[in-house]
Amino acid sequence: MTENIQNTQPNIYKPAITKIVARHDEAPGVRTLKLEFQNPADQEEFKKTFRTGMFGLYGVYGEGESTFCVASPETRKDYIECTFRQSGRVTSALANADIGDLITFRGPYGNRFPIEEFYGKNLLFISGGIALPPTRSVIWSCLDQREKFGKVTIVYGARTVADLVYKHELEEWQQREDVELVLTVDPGGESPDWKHKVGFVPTVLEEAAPSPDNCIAVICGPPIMIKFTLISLKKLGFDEKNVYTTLENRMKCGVGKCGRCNVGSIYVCKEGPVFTAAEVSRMPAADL
Amino acid sequence: MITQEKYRTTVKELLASDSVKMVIGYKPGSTPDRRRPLFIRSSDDADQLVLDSTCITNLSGYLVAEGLLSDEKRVGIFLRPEGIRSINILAAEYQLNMDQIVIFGFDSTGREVRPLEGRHSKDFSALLSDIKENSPQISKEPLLESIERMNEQERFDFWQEEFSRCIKCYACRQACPMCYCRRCIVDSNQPQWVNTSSHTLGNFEWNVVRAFHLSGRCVQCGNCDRACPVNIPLRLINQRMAEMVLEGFDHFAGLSPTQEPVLASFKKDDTETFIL
Amino acid sequence: MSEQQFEPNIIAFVCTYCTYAGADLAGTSRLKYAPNVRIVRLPCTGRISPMFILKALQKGADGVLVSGCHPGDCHFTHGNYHARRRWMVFRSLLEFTGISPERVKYSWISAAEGSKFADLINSVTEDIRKLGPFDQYQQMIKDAQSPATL
Amino acid sequence: MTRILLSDKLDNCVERWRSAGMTVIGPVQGESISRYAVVENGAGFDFGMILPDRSVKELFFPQTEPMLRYTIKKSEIDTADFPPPQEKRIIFGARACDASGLAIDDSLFGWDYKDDFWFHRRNESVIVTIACTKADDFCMCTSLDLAPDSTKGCDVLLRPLENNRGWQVEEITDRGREAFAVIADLLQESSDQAAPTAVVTEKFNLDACVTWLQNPENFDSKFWKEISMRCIGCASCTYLCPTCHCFDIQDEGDTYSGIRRKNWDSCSFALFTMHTSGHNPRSTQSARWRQRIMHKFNYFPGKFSVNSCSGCGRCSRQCPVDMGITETLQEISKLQS
Repeated sequence: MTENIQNTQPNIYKPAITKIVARHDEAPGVRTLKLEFQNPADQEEFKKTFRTGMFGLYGVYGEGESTFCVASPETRKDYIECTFRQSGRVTSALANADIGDLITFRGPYGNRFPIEEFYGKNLLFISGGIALPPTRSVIWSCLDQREKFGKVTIVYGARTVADLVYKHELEEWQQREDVELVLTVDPGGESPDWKHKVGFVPTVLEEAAPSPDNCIAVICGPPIMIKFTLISLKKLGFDEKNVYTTLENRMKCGVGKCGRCNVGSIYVCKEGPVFTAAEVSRMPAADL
Repeated sequence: MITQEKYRTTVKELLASDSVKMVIGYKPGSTPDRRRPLFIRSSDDADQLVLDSTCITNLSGYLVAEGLLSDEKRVGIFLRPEGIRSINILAAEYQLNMDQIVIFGFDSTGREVRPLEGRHSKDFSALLSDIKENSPQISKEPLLESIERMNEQERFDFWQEEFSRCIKCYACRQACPMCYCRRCIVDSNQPQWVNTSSHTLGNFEWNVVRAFHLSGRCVQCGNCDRACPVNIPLRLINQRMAEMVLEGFDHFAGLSPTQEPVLASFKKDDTETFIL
Repeated sequence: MSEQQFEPNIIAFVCTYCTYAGADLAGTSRLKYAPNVRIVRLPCTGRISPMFILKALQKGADGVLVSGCHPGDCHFTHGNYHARRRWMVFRSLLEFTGISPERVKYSWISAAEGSKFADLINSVTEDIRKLGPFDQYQQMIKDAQSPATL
Repeated sequence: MTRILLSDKLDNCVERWRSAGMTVIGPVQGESISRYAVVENGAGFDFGMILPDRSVKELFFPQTEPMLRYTIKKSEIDTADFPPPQEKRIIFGARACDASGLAIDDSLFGWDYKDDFWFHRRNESVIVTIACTKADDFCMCTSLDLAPDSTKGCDVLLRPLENNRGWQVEEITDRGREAFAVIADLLQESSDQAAPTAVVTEKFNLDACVTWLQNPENFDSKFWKEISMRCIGCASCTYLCPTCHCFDIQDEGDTYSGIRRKNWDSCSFALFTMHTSGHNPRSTQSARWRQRIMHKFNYFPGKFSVNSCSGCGRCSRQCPVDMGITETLQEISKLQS
């Protein structure tokens, strides 16, 4: 059976093995895993290639692979963090994996947020629900070299208070003098002791009215939130070229072959997932 | 030709009087022997209508396309007797409301096409009963007979050979009016009952599952068999299962819109010779 | 092949109210029966989808046994009547595709029939042992796991 | 004078190639379908068909292919690769459309990340195209700037002789020359004329179609809904297509061991693009058909400067509801003009 199987052929679909070193429940059904590569060569490769905004395919053999962003920043590359909602076959298997278990990682793939271009500028991060993880990678990548950027504003909303992810980090950002954090939950999602805003992200954003001057906006959220937030940003005077977002389409290969992540002529897995709003507006809206 | 002209006129009248919002029929295809489905919404469209012996595809699957019947308007459709049986099943399984369906029935012997009298499913019940009564007399296809004469090993080899060609394009499923599930069992992955890969094992499993889910529901319109790009004789399995439910439960699929589905009903005295 | 006799792998899908209780009774009565059967307990025979049988075969079972309450005794009044029709149809489908009906057996065993259970397991095991391993299916499984040839 | 290969030498050729360690593959008419399959002697070939029912793609990108085997142990995971077949192959009697299809997909599989499952087979295969002398109503290579005797993707081009006793030999690549060196002494010089290639009428105006497709306004045109209304959403067009390359990655096995496979998948399926959240960017059949056409004639050429269609016409030939690329592009040609 094994005679004709050798370990020498390059196989671009072969993942690296990582070990779960920590896990944390963020919200109901949402979990963060901290992963470390088992093979030093894989670790080195990751250190060489990973930049914030890139994604990976996380997998459990026997179940399959699932695509989400690398939620840890490019300033901390000794490990990978990923945050996901348990909803399908693979994410259920990932959620059931324990500390010490081995899972697979393929990547990092895709393009990145060009944060060198953000140097000296004000940053506005806007995020909704489970879409904070990709934004968080950029946030920490910037906060870890805080002196290089101007004002940092984070607008984050979720359906309910329970659905806010990274609660411990939200607290940390809240404490920091050099970060302005605006938290909101959808109407009806507030708890009795909720001290922050109530309302949808685009509305809250318009209220906060951050200045578009010398400012880069990074938004990430469900398609419907992105759509309305882009309208709000336009109202506030943001140039589409200064607004970045990340598209998360269904993917299987991650390397531009399997054909399902296409939006118009764009292969999201290779040309994305990070796009400026100007680029997104050139894509066929019906295909998003 | 006369039938075709008559129906063209009727279709135009019904559309003009707004009695139906659309009629599903046939028009010429890309070669002279081909017909393709036609969706008639205007008098111009109706002029394209053709009706002859080469109009074989069972069109009833289009009725359950998302949104078509949701406005409660009526839709006309050209159906052979098998097609009428399949919309009866769809009605029995609560997939459509029979009052919304206007039937243009037709059948053919040789190259001759003749209209079937009636517009509503109930008008055809006598016809369908006749077909049921006559069905045991219809001679079997030689291939089916030869399979039935095979021993188990030969049958296994025969089907394995046939299924080994399957490419899992699911044309059989998509072409079948009975395969209307929003999510097919092979597309459900928690749990993944059968292999999705198209190796012989996965193909065998898929074809067994498909045939089982159609047992007692298939009207043998032949859509699956004709759709198969690798020419697997799917009709034989369907035919065998139809015979089985007829012999075993006196069930002839699609006899009426109120017929109980054979696998969702039972008789206390169903035979059970094989149960230990 | 060695001289050892073939030990078939048999999966039994049983209803919890009758056959499983019958199996329990066989156990508490210390009846001896063949150890080849792995039991999967389900609420009712009406819950036993043919998918289960296909899955068992896919995972290499040499035989499958499906068993539940006698007609009229179903805990849910008529789950077993539905199951019976389904079995009839599925059985003839398998037969038509060349899978011996001898490999997939059906029975009614009540909670009181501990000895019938033990006897049945013995006879089913013996029958399937006589048929030998399900080579044809195992070959398909093996082919599915072998590398591409072209 | 040109070099020719006589049909009655075919047995010898097959034998030579086989003894040189090559698997010989050619068009074979099976009981129910025709396809490219292994042949053992000259009699195994069937050159009479217009083209095989199944495309040559499956010899390079099989419908299901194991990629790796995993074994999960207590504290480690073992994986073993399934390398693609190692033997050298000669595909004798490919059609020009099938051979061009391979060349088209090279750009996709080699885009940045190189897919070894594809390229290993590509590098080990010699494609010998036989120019077509007949065509049917569905053939449309000429509408795509290709021809019945295109040399794209092929290593050796054979032109059938008018007297039907063999082929004129035209070696295109070094790989082709190398393969034909093995049978060099079986070839002969001759003044026999080649039969005229098949006349494939131009079915649509490709330039007009591309212009129409590239116009962003037409993306939301109601044309898409109309043209795809009868599409039943099966994958027979995509699976028979010599250039459709989409695939799925599936694990088969359990928590302890199993196989990760690469399986054909199709943009016609609703689940193809469905997000976990239930959001589906291409939720209607018309959006999916539009994607297929756009991808082949707008997006793919935009990226790789070549249409992702070689004009074999299998999509239209096999469609259960008589749809296909030809009809759609014909309609688009009308819209544009």
